Amino acid sequence: MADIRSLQDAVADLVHDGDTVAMEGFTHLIPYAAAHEVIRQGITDLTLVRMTPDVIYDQLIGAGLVRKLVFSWGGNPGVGSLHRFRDAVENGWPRPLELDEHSHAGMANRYVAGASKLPFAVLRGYRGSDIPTRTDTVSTVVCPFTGEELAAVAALNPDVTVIHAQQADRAGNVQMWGLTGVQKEAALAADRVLVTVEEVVEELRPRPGGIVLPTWVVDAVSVVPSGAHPSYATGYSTRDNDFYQAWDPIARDREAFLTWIEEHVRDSEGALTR
Amino acid sequence: MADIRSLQDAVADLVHDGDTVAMEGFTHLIPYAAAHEVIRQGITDLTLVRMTPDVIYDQLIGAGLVRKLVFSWGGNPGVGSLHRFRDAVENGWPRPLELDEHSHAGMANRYVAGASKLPFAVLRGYRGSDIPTRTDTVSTVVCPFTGEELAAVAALNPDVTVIHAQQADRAGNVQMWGLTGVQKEAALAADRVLVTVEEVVEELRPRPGGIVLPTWVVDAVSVVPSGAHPSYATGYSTRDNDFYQAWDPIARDREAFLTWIEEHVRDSEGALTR
Amino acid sequence: MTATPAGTTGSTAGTRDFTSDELMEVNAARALADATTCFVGIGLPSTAANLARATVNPGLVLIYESGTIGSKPTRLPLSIGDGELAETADAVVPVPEVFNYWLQGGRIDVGFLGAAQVDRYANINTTVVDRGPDRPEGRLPGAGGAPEIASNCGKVLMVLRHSTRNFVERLDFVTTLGHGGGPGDRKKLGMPGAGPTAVITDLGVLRPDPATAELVLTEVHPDVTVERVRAATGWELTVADTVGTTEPPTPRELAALRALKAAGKPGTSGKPETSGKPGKETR
Amino acid sequence: MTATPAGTTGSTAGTRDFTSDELMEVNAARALADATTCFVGIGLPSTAANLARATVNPGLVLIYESGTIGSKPTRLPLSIGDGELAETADAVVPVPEVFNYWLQGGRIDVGFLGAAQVDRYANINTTVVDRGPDRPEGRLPGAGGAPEIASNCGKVLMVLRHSTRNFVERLDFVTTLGHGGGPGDRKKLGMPGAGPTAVITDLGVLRPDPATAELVLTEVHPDVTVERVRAATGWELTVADTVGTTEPPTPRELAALRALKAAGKPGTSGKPETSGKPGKETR
Repeated sequence: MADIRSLQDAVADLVHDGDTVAMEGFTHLIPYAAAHEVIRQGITDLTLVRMTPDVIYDQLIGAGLVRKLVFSWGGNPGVGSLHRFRDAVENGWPRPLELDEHSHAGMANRYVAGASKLPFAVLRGYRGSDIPTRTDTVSTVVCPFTGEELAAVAALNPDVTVIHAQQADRAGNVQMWGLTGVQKEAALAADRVLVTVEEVVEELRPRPGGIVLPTWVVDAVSVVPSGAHPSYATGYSTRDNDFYQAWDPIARDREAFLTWIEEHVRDSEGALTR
Repeated sequence: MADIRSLQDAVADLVHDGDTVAMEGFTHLIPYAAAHEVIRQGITDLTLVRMTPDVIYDQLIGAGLVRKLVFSWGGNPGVGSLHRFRDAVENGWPRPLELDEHSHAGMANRYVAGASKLPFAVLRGYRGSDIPTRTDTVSTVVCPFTGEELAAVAALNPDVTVIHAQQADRAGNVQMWGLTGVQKEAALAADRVLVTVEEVVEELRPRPGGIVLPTWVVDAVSVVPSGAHPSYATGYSTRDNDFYQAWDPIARDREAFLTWIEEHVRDSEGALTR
Repeated sequence: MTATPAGTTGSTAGTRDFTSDELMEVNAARALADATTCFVGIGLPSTAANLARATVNPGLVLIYESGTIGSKPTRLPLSIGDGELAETADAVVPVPEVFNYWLQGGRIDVGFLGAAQVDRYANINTTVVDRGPDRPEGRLPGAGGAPEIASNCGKVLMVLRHSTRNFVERLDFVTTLGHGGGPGDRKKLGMPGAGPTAVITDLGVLRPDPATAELVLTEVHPDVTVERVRAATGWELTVADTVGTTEPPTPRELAALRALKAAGKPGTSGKPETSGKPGKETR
Repeated sequence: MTATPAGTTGSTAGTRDFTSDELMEVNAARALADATTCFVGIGLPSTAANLARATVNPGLVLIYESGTIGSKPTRLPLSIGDGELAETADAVVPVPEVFNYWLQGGRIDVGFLGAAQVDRYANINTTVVDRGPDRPEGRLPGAGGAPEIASNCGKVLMVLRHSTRNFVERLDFVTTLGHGGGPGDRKKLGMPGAGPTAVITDLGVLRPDPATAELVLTEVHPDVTVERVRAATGWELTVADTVGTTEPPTPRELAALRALKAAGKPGTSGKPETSGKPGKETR
C-alpha cells in the first residue's frame, strides 16, 4: 500500500546509491521534480533506464550521478543533442558513462518482460543491425513451431521506477491519462515504485485513456504540483517547449550547466523546503 | 476501411466454409447475432477459436457446423456443462469434434502473438500439466540469458474474428468499453474482422476503458442492436442470466436443442429479414 | 471455475441452523483473512472471496480473470464477467494483461480454485474423466486459468465438496499441478508460489504435510467424524495428530453469506438460490 | 527522429519563391499520396506527413511512436509526445502496443525516417560517427524506432539533406538495415516490408535500382545539376538513364506548408520558425 509522503522522504527511502532507476514518461508526465530531488540528495552510481533519456537524464548525467545508461534514443526532442549525455560518453565528463543501447521496440519489450516476470521477450527486431554487437542483452531464440529465428531481449526489472501522474486518491491509488507510454510496464517491472502526482483527489473518476495503478503496487505517492515541468501533465499543464529550446545552450557549456543546476535545483525551493 | 452493411451480407462475404473463426467476448459483448447468421447460412467445417466457448459455441457445435474447437474453458458460466459440446466430444453427435486445448494464459498469449505477428509467445505456464500431451501448439523455449525453460505457445491467427461492440461511427471506427477481454488481440490477429454494433453514432466520444478499433483494421460493421443477447453490452443491456440458466435443459436434449435452433435461429426475424 | 451448483449433499449434521455448504463457504472466507489480493474463480471461490470482503477482510482486493482488478460486487456474480464486476472495479484491464502482468507478474497473494478431481498431493483435474473401457472419456470444462493460478499465486486455496468421486487415488488427467509427487516438485519445476495450502470441503479441511506435501486431515466440521471423512476420500487418508473442529459460523458470518446469496443471481434479483437456502438442513 | 533544424543550406537555386528545404518537404509529402497509414518520426518526416494530410492525402492516418493512432495535429509538433497528438488521435495506446500490435503487426504502410548517415544501399546510421583515430566516437541519438520501422513497414521513405557528410561510402555503424548489401538481403533476413523505396533530399530523389538495390539518382530539383548531386554524395553515384525534374511546389502546397510551420512550435504559437520563413530564399 502506498504512503502519501513528502518527496524528500520518499526519494531518500526508495532510491539508493547504486540502484537501477527507471524514470519513465514518453515526453508526457516525465518526473522532473523527483529527479531534482535525487540530484539534491546526491544519490549516485545510478544505472538509469529510459527509452528516451531527454533533458531529465541530461541533468542527472551532468550532475555526475550516473554510472550507466540503458536507453534507445537520447536526444532533446525537436531541438538537438543532449550535450551532457554526449560529453559523458565522448569525453568521460564528469565521469565515464557506460551504455546499454537498444531500439525502442526492444526497450518496450524489455519492460513488458519485466512486468510479466519473464526473463526475456521476443520480437522481430534488430535484424541486420549492429546494435547486438554492443550489448549483451540482445540474443536470439528459435521458434519451436516454425524454426524462425527471432530477437530475444533481456527483461528490465529496475530497483525503482519513478513516474509522474495526474492524480492519486487518499488511499494511494493513482490515475494517469493522455500519453501513458511505458509507465505501467516500468512500474510493474520494478521492485519499488514512487509516483509524484499533481494532486490528491477524493475519488478517482475514471477517465478516457486512464490507467490506474492500485495502491498495493505503489510504495509512495508524493504530491508535487507541476512535478513534470518542463514536461507536462494533460489536464494540468502544457509542454514548456521554450524550456527545451533554452536548455540547448545551457547544456552545451559545462560551467553554464553547473551554474544552472546549482541555482535551479540545488538551491531551489524544493531544496529549501526539505 | 470498414463498410457498414447488413449482417447477412457481411457474414456471407467474410465467413467461409472451412474457416478458422474467433468469436470473442469474455462473458460481455459476445457476438450471438453473428453466430446465428452463420447458422442460418449453414457455413460449415469451421474451426472455432475462443477462450471460453460458452452457449454461443454450444449452438454452433450442436448445429453441426464445427470441425474443431480451440479453447481453454468450455462451460456455461455459473450454470454447468455445455451439453452440445460434451455430446460432440463424447459421442460425436452431430459430428466428431477435434479439440486443441489450452489454459487461459496460454490462449491469451496465443492471441497476443497473433496480433504481434510473431509465430509464438512465451509464458511461465503449463508446468506439471498434462495439457501439452494433447496439443501440438504448446512447446518450450530456453531463455538465452538465464537458461530457464519456458512454455511457448503457437500464435493464433484466425481467418475471421467476429466481435460485438457498442458503437461505430459512419466511417466504421468502432468503440467498445467495459470488459474488453481479448477482443483487440483477436481482431488484430485475424485476416478479416467483422464487428456488430449496438448503434452507429455521429461521433465516438472517448469513454473510460474504451478501446477503439480504427476503421482501417475492420472489414465490415453491421448494426445489430442487442446483437450480444443473452450476453450484454455495457451501457445498453445487462446479462440475461435467466437465459443462461434456461439453456441448460434445452441443451441437454438433442431434440429440444434442434427445435430451439429451428424456432429461434433458423426461422427467426433475422432469417426473415435477409 | 467449474460451475458447482451449491448442494446440501455430503453432510449428515444434525439439527443446526446452518448447512455444511454454508460452513464450507464461511471457512473458505476465513482463510482469506490475511490476504491482500485474491484471484477468484467463479462458483464457490467467488462466494468465499466475496464473503471475506463482507466479514474478515473488507479490504481484500478481488481479481477476476475477465480483467477486473479490485471488484467490489454487492451480490454474487453468476459469471466471471458480470457487469457489476467491471463497474465496481478499481481498474479493468485486457485479459492478456491480467494473466501476464498481474498473475504471472507475481502480484497475487492467493489463488482460489475449485476442482472436479483432486489427489493426495492436491493436483487437480478439470479436463476429462475416465468412465471405463466401454465408455468415452467424460468431458469436463478444461483448464481455464487454473494451471497458472496454481503456479504463480503466493499460495492456493481449494474449495470443493468432499466425496470419493472428487477425492481420488489417481487423477485421470493432471490439469493443474498442486504439489506434484511430493515436496520439492514445485521447486524443481520453477513454480514461484507455495501451491495449495488448504483444501476446504463441506466436511473439514485438508492441509499438506510440510514433510511429505501429502494432504492431511487437520480439521473437521462439527458433528463430522474422522471416519466419515476417510470414507469420502478415495485414498487412504492421513489424519493429523490433532484434528481441530471448525468453528461454526457466527451469526454475522451467516447473515452476510445469506445476504450475498439473496442478492445474488442478477437478472433474477432476490430469488434465493435453490440450495444454500436459509433454514434447517433437510438431511 | 533526429532533430534537424530546417536550414537554407544546400541549394544554390536562383531567384524563386521557395527554398530547397521547402521543395524537399513538399516532395516528401507527395510521396505519401497513396498511403493509408504512416509511422512518423519527428522532424522532417513529421513535417512531410502533416503536409500530406493538408494537401495530397487528407485521410492519411498518422501513427507516432508515443502511442497515438490517427493524430490530426493542426500545427507541427515539436516533440513526438506533444499533447495535441493525443488529443486529436482516434486512439492512444501504450507504447509496447504501438510497436508490437501495430508496427510489428504489419499494420503500417509507410515508415518515414531521417538519418545521420546513409549509404548506397539505404542503410542508416544514427548511433555513432567515427571522428578519426585521435578523437572519441561522436555520439548520435541512437536507434529509436528505426530498426523495426524499416523492417516492418510496407515500405520506407527517407528524408534528409544531401551532403557528403550524410551520404557516405561506408557507414560507421549500421543502426538500421535498408537493403543490406544488395537485393535479396532483406528477404534473407526475413524482413516483411519492401524497405526504403525513396530517399528524398533537398537536391533530388534517389531510388533503389530493382536489380542491384543500389540507390540511383532519379530526380533532381529544378536548377540542380546531376553534377552537384554527385558532388554531395560520398560514393560514386549511379544516375538513372532519365533523370526527372521535381515539380516545383504549387501555390497551394507552399501555402499549406507555411501555414503549418507558422502554427508550429506550440508554446510559442505564431512565432515563425527561424528558417522555412516565407519569402525569397536568401542565397
